[in-house]
Amino acid sequence: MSYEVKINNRHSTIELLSREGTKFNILIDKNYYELDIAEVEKGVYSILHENRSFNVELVEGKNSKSYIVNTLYEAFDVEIIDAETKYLMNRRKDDGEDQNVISSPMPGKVVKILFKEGDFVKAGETVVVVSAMKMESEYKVKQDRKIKRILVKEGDTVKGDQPMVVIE
Amino acid sequence: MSYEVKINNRHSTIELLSREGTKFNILIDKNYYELDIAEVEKGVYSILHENRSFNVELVEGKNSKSYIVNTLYEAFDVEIIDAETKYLMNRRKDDGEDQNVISSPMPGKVVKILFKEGDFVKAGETVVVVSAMKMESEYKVKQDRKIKRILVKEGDTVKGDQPMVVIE
Amino acid sequence: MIKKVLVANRGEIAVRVMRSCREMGIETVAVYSDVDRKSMHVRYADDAVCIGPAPSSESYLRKDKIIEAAKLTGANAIHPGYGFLSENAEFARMCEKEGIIFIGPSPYAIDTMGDKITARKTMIAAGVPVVPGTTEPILDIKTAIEVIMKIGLPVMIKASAGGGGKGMRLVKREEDIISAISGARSEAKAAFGDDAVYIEKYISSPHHIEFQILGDKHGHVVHLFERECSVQRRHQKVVEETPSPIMTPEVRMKMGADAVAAAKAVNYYGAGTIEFIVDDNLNYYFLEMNTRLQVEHPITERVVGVDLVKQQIHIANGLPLAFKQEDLKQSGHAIEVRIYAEDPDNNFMPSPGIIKHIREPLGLGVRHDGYVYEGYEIPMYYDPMISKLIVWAETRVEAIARLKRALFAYKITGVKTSIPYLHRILEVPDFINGRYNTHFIEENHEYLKKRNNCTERCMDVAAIAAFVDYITKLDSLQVEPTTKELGNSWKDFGRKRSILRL
Amino acid sequence: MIKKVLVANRGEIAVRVMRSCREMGIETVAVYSDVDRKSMHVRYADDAVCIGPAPSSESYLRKDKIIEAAKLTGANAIHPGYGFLSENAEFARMCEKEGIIFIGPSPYAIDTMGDKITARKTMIAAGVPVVPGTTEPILDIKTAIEVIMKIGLPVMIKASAGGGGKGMRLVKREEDIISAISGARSEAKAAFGDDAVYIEKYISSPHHIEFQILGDKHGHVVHLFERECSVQRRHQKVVEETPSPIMTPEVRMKMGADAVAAAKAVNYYGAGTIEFIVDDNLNYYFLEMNTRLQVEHPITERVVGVDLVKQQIHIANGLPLAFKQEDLKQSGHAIEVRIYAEDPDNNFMPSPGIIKHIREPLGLGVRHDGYVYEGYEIPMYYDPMISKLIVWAETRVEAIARLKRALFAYKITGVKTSIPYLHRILEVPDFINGRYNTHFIEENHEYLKKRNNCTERCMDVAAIAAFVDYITKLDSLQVEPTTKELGNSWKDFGRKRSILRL
Repeated sequence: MSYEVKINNRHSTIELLSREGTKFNILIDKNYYELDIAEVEKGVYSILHENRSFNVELVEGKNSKSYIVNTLYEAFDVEIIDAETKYLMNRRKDDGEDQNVISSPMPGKVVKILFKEGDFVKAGETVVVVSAMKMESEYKVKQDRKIKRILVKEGDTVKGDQPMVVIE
Repeated sequence: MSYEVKINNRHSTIELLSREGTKFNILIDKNYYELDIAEVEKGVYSILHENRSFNVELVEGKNSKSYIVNTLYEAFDVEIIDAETKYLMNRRKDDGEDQNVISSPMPGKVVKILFKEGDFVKAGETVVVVSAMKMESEYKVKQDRKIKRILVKEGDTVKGDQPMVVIE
Repeated sequence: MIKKVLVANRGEIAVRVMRSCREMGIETVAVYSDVDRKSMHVRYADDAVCIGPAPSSESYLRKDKIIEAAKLTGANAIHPGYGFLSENAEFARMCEKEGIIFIGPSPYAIDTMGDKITARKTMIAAGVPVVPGTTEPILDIKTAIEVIMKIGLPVMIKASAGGGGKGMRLVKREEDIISAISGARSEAKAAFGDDAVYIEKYISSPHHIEFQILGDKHGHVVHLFERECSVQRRHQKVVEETPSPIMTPEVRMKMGADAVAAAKAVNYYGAGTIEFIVDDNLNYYFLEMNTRLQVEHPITERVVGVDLVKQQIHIANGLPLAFKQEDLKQSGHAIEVRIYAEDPDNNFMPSPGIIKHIREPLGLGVRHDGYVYEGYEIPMYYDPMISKLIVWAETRVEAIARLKRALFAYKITGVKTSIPYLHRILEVPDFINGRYNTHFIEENHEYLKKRNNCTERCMDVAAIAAFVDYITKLDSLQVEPTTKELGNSWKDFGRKRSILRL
Repeated sequence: MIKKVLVANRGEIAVRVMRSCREMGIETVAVYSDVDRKSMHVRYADDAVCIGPAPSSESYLRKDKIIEAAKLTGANAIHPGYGFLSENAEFARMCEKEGIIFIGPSPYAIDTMGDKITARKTMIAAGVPVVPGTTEPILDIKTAIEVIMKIGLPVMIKASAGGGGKGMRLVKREEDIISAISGARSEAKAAFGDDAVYIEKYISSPHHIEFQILGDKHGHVVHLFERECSVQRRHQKVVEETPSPIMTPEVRMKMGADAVAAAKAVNYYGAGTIEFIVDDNLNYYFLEMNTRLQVEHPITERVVGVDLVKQQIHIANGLPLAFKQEDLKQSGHAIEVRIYAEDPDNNFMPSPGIIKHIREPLGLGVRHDGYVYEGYEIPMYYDPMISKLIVWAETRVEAIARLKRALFAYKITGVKTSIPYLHRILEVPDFINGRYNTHFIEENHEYLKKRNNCTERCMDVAAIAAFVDYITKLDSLQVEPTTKELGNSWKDFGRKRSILRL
């Protein structure tokens, strides 16, 4: 059985041809690999290919099908695309709403909200200021926009990726 | 509800009086403790008592009720004794068979078995030789005994605590 | 005599101070905020006292609660670490009044050096060269503009009470003056509760070189040579090394003598640092004095062979310095890099979170001062520094190679870190050649950009690892026991489940 | 020039060698046995080749397979580490024949020094003092008895091919002679495939002091001062330090010169160690030469400031030594302890198993050379050494305090370790005073016994921790989702489960 896998922006087809203990034969697109794959620590894999030793660390992403994969000095977003994922991806495309949400990419504290619902903001103006780890980050709009909804208030603690402001 | 706990050879009664987050009130025998207990790493606890900081590491023993507990430079065997354990302990007493088994306390390889089933061995004679980590250990009998059953053969790999020889 | 030390700090520096205390047979007390209950300094200390909620202003900056904790635990000394209350003269005075030894300089020295303008005046009086600029704090914008026009652009605006790059603005163009001053003042107000600023001539292509000094309570002061700290991003040091690649023995001797003179001018005792700004011709000017231990103190410890925290404690105990200037020498080369929980490829956005996995670098010539562990959550309330990696080797070339080797073996997942960025710094020709000043990072922007070194095979391997992990999880689910078994053998079941890591 | 090094070893020494290679920009190849697939050296290396099943005789001792692996991966040099093939002249010769650089001495030097009796003769010829004893291998018991009666009891019986305490017996009483000789011979046969033994006068209360030497291929030899290795248990070193607490500058200079003379007598190149036996009056005798890197080499690296593995590689490349004897000096004090997977309170029974949790000591003056990690299973087939902890400080007193501090922070669960025992050694007055010889451990038996330092509170806390862990597990089980949920939300379920650690 073959799976679709997304590595950053590259889409590949990956297939497990055979497996015996730690020995795997895998086809990824047109490349055939004979590998020795061992999970050495929780989420840490040692992979030998043609005697070359690779070390790969996996951190689970948003769900059990998405990973951040760290190689020596690079990190990749890898997503295993099965039927469920495909369905969700299609639905998201139709919706498109999430483009209009200002979210904090990291946990922090809302220091300042400079507008209120219904306000018009000019391109480049700061809407929200969030503080985390002694640094203040300003979240601006790129184009002229209208504030539709404000989901947080000053002093709130926000989680990573939590929507703060909905804009039109 | 109170439990019986065995610490090395000490039997104590332990009772959780109350708990709120990491704050525990516990009675052990006649000593009353107000503690702040946090599991900081897997099996590693940080315990504060009257502002004193204790670090305790737990390793699970034979089953989920028995632990090896490491304090700064000491290790204790701790066993939580519930109904099931009491039953097993009583049964073992009646049986008494396990006194007559030679087991290897660590994993290793059986190098030599010096007797066969039915043989009589003199006090202090070596019955089995097991090798692990470049060292050979000899397992002897303390009194004159008869070999009842031999459960392994030379060359076998044994696990920790695996019975090797049953004696009478 | 100091018997028990309360460390009024957190993170790596709290643990580092406690290590030296332990070697001296001195007990330690940790103080912690609510979110720091599981922090390493709480685990490492003999005693631990909670002093309040997460925000520093309600815990690590609460002088009263810290002194209360010292009394409660019988600590007869307080070590402030760096940051927080380390340069707070009032706190030092409160300790004194309560009969607690403050392991640091006198309140007078903190006050004098802490106010940048008073410090300038004192240095001028002591004959130590200073950068041209104001000697009075500027409290309004009008005066500021007049002064700037007199000194001539470019100038640097700095918070009088400041440090660490907070409340600092470079002004190159006339039209930026007003916004820069108000920005610096509001930042200074927020950070230090004082919006006074001062103005200095801006020296282009400057080097930041500082001298470690130690003074005892008997009037002896020595310096422990220089640290080169010019690799800075937004006025925050990123890489420090000693000796400085641009230093000459003659200038070192002169600067060292001036550093000692600067310290003596305020009857300094304890460990301190004299920061100099140095131009390409090795002309140098007093910049400021840090009246505390520096983040980068370990490179000096390694090259000079002195434990600075132990010296601080000896000095606080009133002991005379055990060495004279001529006893001290530099041996080999040391470099420190600071590992931050931040995303270097996304505008250095802080990256708090849970450490999923950590493997620390080890071996010859490597020192690692950290405090995080697997499962530890880096809180969003404090500085995002995870650890400091310090290497030593006989030569600078070997030290750089060793640092690369250590970074190669240093693995953290769960939070993004500056490790890949630090590795890129070590490969910039200007760094390798030791030809860099404080503009290094902006001038080498292209070199420091993320490059994709991963071959097709490397990407394939990354994808395969994720794929294998995923199908292994799926497989494990299929051998899951039925409901009936669940009731009886929950133990085995739990074992299997805990392997899944779903 | 060496471009790629195959390390014919495992464990900490394989990783340690690879670290220096990485700093030099040299690629590395690991070889591993079936049970070592997950071992750190396989993960650390650029390439890795499986060379056979677990028993050393079928993998790490298979010269043919190792050379085959070197050819397969294009390695043009082999570093043997210590143990295994490191003192095997035939292997060195095979490498030579295959055009692979053997990073070690010449086969001639290995042969000459490897046979204890030839080594004795060579030393006598070179004017290096030796212990009175036989100069011919003893092949039968009758001759052995005659020789022993001539030398006079007590004597030491040693395997000609031996090392590391294997095949060694002390004989004090006449009636023990026969059993001791046959014991030594059968152990020698098993360990080295050669049952020849030799006999030496036994020196009571001896110190074991060794000198590190480095020689290049151009006839230059220097020594890097001494290592004191008298803390031994059953002839296995437990603690090593440098400088030796009993050494004087005069004797050091004389012994150093003799060590250099010993190496020159066999045209030695590479890193090597001359072991001396030293009595209380500092009379010293050549004991043997180890023609390889020693386990305890890091203390020399720290105090002299030289990376010995890099020097080995430079020498193998044919480079002349970069320093002369007068360039080298000792600075400060270093101590190494070896951490074994063994149970010190149960007759030092080896304790193989899975590392459940590890926290390594860090900070100023601490070097930790290890290879294990969380989840790693220490195999039962090889030496039970987990790691080496090396500390440095300005003085011996401070070094001991630092080592205690490091041992305090070093936590391993899952296997029993020698850490508590090592800590007890550091508290023995004879050790603290530096007054010890190779009888230290047996003479201080009482001091080294396990003591229960745990108060009632400490025991209560231990019991409470287990109790709380147990009831927390019980609680988690009660909030377990029902069967219906299991089918749909296996992911959440797995998450909850993985926290249980049942």
